[in-house]
Amino acid sequence: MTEALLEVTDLTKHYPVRAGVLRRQVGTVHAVDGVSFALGTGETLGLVGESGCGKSTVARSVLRLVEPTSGQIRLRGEDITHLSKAELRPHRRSMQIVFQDPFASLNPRMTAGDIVGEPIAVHGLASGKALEARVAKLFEQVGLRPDQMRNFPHQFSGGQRQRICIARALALEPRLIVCDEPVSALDVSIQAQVINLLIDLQRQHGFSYLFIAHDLAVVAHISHRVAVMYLGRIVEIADKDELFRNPRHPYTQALLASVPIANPHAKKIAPLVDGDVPSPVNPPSGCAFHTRCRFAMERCKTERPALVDAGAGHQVACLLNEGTGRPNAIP
Amino acid sequence: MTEKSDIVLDVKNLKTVFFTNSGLFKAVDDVSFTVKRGETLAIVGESGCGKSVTALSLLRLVPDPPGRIVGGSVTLEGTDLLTLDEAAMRAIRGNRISMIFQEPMTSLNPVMRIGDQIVEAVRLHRNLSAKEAHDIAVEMLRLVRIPEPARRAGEYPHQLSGGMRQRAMIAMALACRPALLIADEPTTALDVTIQAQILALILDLQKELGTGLVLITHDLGVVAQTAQRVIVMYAGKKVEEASVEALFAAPKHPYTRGLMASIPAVPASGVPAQARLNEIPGTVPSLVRLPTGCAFAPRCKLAIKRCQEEYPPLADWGGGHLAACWRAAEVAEVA
Amino acid sequence: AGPKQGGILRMYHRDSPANASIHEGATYSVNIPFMPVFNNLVIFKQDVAQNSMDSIVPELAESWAWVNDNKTLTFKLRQGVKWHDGKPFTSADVKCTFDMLMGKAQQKFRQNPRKAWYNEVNDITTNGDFEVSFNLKRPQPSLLALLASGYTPVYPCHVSPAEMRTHPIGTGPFKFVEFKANESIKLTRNPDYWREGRPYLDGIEFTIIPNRSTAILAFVAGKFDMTFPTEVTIPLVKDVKSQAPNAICEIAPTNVSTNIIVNSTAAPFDNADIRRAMALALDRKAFISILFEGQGDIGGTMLPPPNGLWGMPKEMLETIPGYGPDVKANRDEARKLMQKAGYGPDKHLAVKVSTRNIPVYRDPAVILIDQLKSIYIDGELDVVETANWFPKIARKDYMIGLNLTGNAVDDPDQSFYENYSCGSERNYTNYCNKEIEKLFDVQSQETNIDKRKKLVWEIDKKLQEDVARPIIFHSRMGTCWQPYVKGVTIMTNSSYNGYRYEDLWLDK
Amino acid sequence: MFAYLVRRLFLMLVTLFGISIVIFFLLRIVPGNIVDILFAAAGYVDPADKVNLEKELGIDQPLVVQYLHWIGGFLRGDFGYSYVSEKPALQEILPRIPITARLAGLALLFSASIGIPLGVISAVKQGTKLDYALRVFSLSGLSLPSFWLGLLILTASVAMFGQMPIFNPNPQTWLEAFATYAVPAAAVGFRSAALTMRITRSSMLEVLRQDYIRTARAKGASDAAVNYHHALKNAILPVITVIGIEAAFLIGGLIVTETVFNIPGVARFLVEAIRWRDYPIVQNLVMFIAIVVVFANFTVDMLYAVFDPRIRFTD
Amino acid sequence: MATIDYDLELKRAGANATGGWRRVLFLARRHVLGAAGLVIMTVFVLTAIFADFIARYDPLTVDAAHALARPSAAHWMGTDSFGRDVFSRIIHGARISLAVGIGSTALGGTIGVIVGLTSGYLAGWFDLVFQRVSDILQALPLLVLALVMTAALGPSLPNVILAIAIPLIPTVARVIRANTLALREQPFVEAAKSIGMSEVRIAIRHVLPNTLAPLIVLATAQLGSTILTEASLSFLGLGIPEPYPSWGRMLSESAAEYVRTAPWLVIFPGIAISLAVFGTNLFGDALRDILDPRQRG
Ligand SMILES: Nc1ncnc2c1ncn2[C@@H]1O[C@H](COP(=O)(O)OP(=O)(O)OP(=O)(O)O)[C@@H](O)[C@H]1O
Ligand SMILES: Nc1ncnc2c1ncn2[C@@H]1O[C@H](COP(=O)(O)OP(=O)(O)OP(=O)(O)O)[C@@H](O)[C@H]1O
Ligand SMILES: [Mg+2]
Ligand SMILES: [Mg+2]
Repeated sequence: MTEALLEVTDLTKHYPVRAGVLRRQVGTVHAVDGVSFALGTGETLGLVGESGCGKSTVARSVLRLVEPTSGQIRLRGEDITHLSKAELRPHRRSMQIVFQDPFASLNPRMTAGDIVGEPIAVHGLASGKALEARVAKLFEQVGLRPDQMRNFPHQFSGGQRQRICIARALALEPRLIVCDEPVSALDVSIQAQVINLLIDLQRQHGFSYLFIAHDLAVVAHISHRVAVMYLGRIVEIADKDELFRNPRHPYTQALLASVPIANPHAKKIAPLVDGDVPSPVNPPSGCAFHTRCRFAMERCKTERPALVDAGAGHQVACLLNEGTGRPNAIP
Repeated sequence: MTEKSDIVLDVKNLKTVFFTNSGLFKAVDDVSFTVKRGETLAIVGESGCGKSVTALSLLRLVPDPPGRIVGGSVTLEGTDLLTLDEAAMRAIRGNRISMIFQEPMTSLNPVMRIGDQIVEAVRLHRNLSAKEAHDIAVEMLRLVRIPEPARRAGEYPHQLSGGMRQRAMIAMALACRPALLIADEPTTALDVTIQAQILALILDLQKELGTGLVLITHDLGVVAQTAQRVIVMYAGKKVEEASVEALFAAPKHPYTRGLMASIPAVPASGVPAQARLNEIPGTVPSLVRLPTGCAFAPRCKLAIKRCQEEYPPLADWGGGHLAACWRAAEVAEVA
Repeated sequence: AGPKQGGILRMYHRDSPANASIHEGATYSVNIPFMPVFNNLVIFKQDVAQNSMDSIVPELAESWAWVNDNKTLTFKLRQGVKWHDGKPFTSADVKCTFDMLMGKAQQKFRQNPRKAWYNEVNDITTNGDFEVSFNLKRPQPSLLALLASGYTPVYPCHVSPAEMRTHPIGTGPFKFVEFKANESIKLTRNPDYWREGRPYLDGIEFTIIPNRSTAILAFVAGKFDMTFPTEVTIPLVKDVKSQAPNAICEIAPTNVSTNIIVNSTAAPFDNADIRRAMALALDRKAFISILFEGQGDIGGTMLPPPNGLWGMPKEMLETIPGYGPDVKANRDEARKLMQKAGYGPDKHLAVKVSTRNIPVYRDPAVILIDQLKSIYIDGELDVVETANWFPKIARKDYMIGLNLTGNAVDDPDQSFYENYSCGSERNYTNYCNKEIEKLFDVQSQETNIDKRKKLVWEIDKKLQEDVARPIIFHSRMGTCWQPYVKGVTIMTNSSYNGYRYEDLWLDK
Repeated sequence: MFAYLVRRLFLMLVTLFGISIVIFFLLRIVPGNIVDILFAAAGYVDPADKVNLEKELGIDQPLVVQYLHWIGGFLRGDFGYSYVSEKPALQEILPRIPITARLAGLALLFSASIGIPLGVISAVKQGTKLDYALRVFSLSGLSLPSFWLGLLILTASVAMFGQMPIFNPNPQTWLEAFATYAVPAAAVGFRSAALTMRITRSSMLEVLRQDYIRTARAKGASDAAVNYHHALKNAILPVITVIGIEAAFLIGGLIVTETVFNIPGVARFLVEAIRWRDYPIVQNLVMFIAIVVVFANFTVDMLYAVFDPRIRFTD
Repeated sequence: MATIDYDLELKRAGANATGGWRRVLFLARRHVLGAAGLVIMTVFVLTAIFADFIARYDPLTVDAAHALARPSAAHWMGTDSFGRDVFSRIIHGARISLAVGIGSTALGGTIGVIVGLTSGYLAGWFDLVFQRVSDILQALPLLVLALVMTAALGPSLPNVILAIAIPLIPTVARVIRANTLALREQPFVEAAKSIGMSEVRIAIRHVLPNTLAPLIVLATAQLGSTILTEASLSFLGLGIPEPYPSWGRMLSESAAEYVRTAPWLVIFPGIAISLAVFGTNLFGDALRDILDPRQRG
């Protein structure tokens, strides 16, 4: 593994739930609860998990778009957790984000060219003709025609909008790009175009990606390593091959088993877990997954499993079989 | 060939257009298909190819203006819906034909209790007392496996989790035991465990009620796991129709072929990291300025001169496998 | 048919008076509703249209006599008269009232606008309960006229001025019932009125309607028996007649003059030439034709004949600069004066014309400004809120102002002393001419009416020539009532004195 | 919920306190005081009398002292005496409040009962002749100066019936009472009905495009059920907001109406009191009005929760 | 199935009107009322600008000889009681009334936008203070405020504009604030942050333009209502003073005396006011429809 570009240690983000005359805090949304991981240069870390488990919060905390409650974020060894907005500004050049919702993250009243050119202008890297040329090049890079620079976001298709977002993220040539579900709303052919683009860019420039997605197949394609989150915590993290071949956490296993296979002769859909995701305001005691886990034991209700090494660079947080998470038999 | 009585829905040459300021928009162009009792028909295709509009056309809910159904027939259990007056159509909507919308999150009225929304659907079509209708609503909620259905019936949509809201939507759609259920991307934006739960639920209920199901989705995995037959749409036209096995075994249209190839491999099968996916080059043409010939021709590796000049007819390539391609026979070999 | 007893007279009121105390006010907004509550010692005969010495009749006094070389005026008082609260009326009440007016009593009026009327009164003495004498410093025959004004009721001794403001007690034909600010004033018949068989009405109700259009509409719709007296403008009289052809409308002079107050202490009007030029520039006919459709009077300080008793004859009037009929010639002369003062077609004089923000003030000011244009004066209207008007005038913070002066009694003593004597509080311009002041006294003591008239004309002419406070015109206003209202007399040379209403009756 | 109420109450007090300061000092900025005006009415100024009178009324004291005196009295329920009528301020203010309240209430009722249904119709029939006609009608409501509309009504009624609905303080019959208030209320209400209609229309247009409306149609619900049951309930919030704001601004509109129809309500009274610089009346009256407005706002917020279950006052 | 006239439908949708004048013409035809409003507004603005050239008489010149003349060839709209030409006064009145309308809307709007934007964007104590202040302004009846202000400052054009503008501030600011609060949470604002933009720049470049649509609608509605407010103030004697001919005063003063005897004194200013208010509102409505993205064909 290469030198770590990004190190996140014990990241926690609690959103207060306020009420009362003095707007006292009466509860807490445990959106992210002690998440740690590292990301090397030229590496892609996939992040998967249920809707609402805190993936986007992690993504935005990394860029300091939300202020973490506690924990530490180091970019190229430098602690950026407590930098002021002004101090942070130069670092913005080296990290960028592709937002979950491409349409909403584009100002509907700006042209695509302006949107992509804006970061360059803000950092004073180019202006006038030079700026235009740079934007045109970016457009070509992401597979858009430069003549589309004059169009407004609503004139683009979903996949094209996603590419505008990517072009904007690339404009500053950042070392780190956080991709928050960049393909979830696309059909497979467009999805393929976007994934390929990301892969190509990484190969060319050595970018690092934190790649968030629902679709495990997509994650499998793009990532080097994969982390699985459940209710604000990483429950399993491993090299991609290791994880898919050898999932340890029951939630990971359920995820993998639930992926519908594009083969009518393969096994039919059968949900492995039942029930809803618990609320992050009142997370269940002990292991948060115990309410839906097929293997839940008495211990799981009280004891919170830590993320422990289970060999082969494989870390898992499960009490099953002395913390290896490996069930005795997969039914 | 199946018995005629088995056919719940028979759509013939459906044409829906949008009159927009950039021109005539043939969102659904001459689409025909049938759905049998208890059968699941999947519709797949590129984003914006007209899947949702097809579904809305069946219910005659295309926003007018700018949209308009301009041709064809939609025969549900022997009646042509397109010729009914509005009152008769209302009697059918929600009763014989129901829909789960693409965005279940925003499709529930935020200021009405869940139970009341189901009760409304029931009482519109069945002459029941409020009490009886309420009992049915609670029963439906139980059926879609919402815990404590009686209490939940008294809650508002925002008090339910996303998954529960979707189930409530399904309960509402099925409350009158429709002959036909249309589900428009019911599971996008859900993670796979929840998706599996919801799909299993719909299929169970379908089996129980013998409902015909039209399932619209991007996820070919879902198609493979749930549908009996599939139609593939491209730029407002049906370009291929086949049984799910036939389609996945040997797609006859290059677009379908491209789609299949774009599917990322199932994770467990151990793809190497950073494997490039296959993609279909080019972009979907604007539905306003469609080329004269085959709409897919500009992106098609197999395209010949004829493709640019003449739209290929939907031909049967054996065993009810329809495809609209001049070179359908060669697709399998070339790719 | 003779007068009928009964009925309530319904009238609208143009605004809400500050309080109910006639002595503390200076507007007929107070006189009209509250005069019926009181009696005077003497009063102008209510059914004679023109007030004059000859029309003065006794009221609370049974008779009067000038004695002591015309320096004492003695009244014999009516006996058996009761205040509305049942207390008997005596000479003490008269003494109290006038002592207070002269500022000599323990109790004080909050405001005492007509204190100057009694400048020549030394003191008041009583002789028993029913005789009272006014002892003067010098003869002043017109004191009697002042005492006959609606502004001079007798107040009870036993009621404080403060109470008189909120709940007036009088001896008059009507008793005060209630006064709801901005809403209504109600009076009811005084059953114990000393004058047998009066009043005819059971009561009077004033509804306060400040919005003139609404009020007139209500009158037309028959909601009221009578409009507020002298409040209907000439165009509105036409309007009323067209909508209610049966209504009776009378247009009469109000003895209110519209005049220009000139600040002669500061530039540019310290220059007599410019003052004269301004006087010459006035086209009085145009004012009257615009504002009164021709129905107004041109005159000096005193209301012109025939309605006025003291106004200059026409021939004399026309010799005063600016009064001549040839407006063009006047203005040519005015322009010459202006050029002499250094102004001309290329150098206009910018002037602020201050006035109150009320149409009767503002409208003539607009015309004035337009007329001044003809003599190189660019006037700019400066409208001043009521609250600031007098302080501003007192500060001399104006160039010229457009002002209205109401004369309660058509008598030179009242007009001259009040408006032109040095040091008078209502002499807003602080015009002070010792010579003329002497003439004021001379005419005041003159008992021969004809001689006095001549003197008065001379004074009036001088005042106009000095451009102290050039009079533009004397206004006329209309009063309308329904045909069944009988016994209404609109006075033609004062709008402050004719509201006892004891002779009014309704023929319904 | 309880905590929310306490918090709201606290903020309401802050607002009222602010208003008391604003109105107090605003009045003092206006040049001239009651004494000047009394002298104007008397046609002269006597400086000595003026000083006496100012002392008598206590307006010669430092402003802060005057303020504390007033607000202290206000809190104890002592509202002082009117400078003009010299009667207790409360006695002057209190009888006028129900008149204006009735007028305002009727006007709002008129506005809502005409504006909302017409707005719904106009939205549903968007782009049709009916929509155009309704919008032109509603705009005519917005474009007529209210005094002009009032005068028109009065003139027309005199011309046509030889009668006019002038305020009757002691209406004998129920009908008379209704006529006394209904006509002026309609004159004010027309304008705000127009506004209500436009807001309803625009809000309905938003809602009618929502997915859940399509859902309702898909259930087979009738047009009326869709428009009124599903759409209006969702579209009503901005309408309530506007009606709430209108309620506050109504006092202003009523000044003109009370003047034209000669209704002795608080609005015209307030204007007169300002004109007279009758501080005790103006200050206390503005405070009463402010309390009403603040409570109206509060009611609107509470209505939000009634109409929209998503709003729960836990903050 | 009813036959469909494709060409007609497309024409209705504006298919062949994609750019430039054709698009404008198409929009004008689709929003007939709005176009009418725009035309009215334009006519009034031009009238105000070129009043000196259009008016046939000096609006202030008194002419005793021709007072209360009926409309005629010499005086198109007759003369008033001072003999002033009503047509010329209305033409010049456009200047005053539009100055009041546009001036107070612009003033109130600008301050409102700045305050609303700052308040919504900064939140915190500024927002808290602003909210209380706007509560206070809202609880003080608008006309009372205007009344006190004109009484305090004296009735003059700038003062009337100021008096009408002040109550406008909280209204505008509230709308902008509410919009800003919603926009602040929009991903595109976060996107702007992520590229290292300063807060002020984000507020101006990203938030402000997106509040423009409601602002325009609000502003056009207010523009009309300020003209009416001025008329009401005039009615209460607190509007623009003589001799400047504001429509409101022309109407309110003549309304009392001349409705019957010289109706032209009432009709023409009344029509001018109504048309102006009508025009701005119609235009505002149409703008709302055009700017609503979901309304686009
Ligand atoms: N600003 C906020 N205030 C309060 N709670 C928040 C806020 N933002 C997010 N949350 C909560 O934090 C939790 C995590 O949210 P997050 O957006 O990170 O989820 P996610 O994993 O990205 O979900 P999805 O897959 O739906 O995008 C959720 O329960 C969410 O409701
Ligand atoms: N209200 C409308 N006005 C104009 N065009 C519309 C409207 N609704 C849909 N369309 C157009 O009709 C075409 C078909 O849309 P439809 O919603 O059926 O696509 P879809 O196949 O469901 O796509 P997706 O997978 O993204 O949901 C699209 O190109 C769309 O732009
Ligand atoms: Mg997310
Ligand atoms: Mg769709």
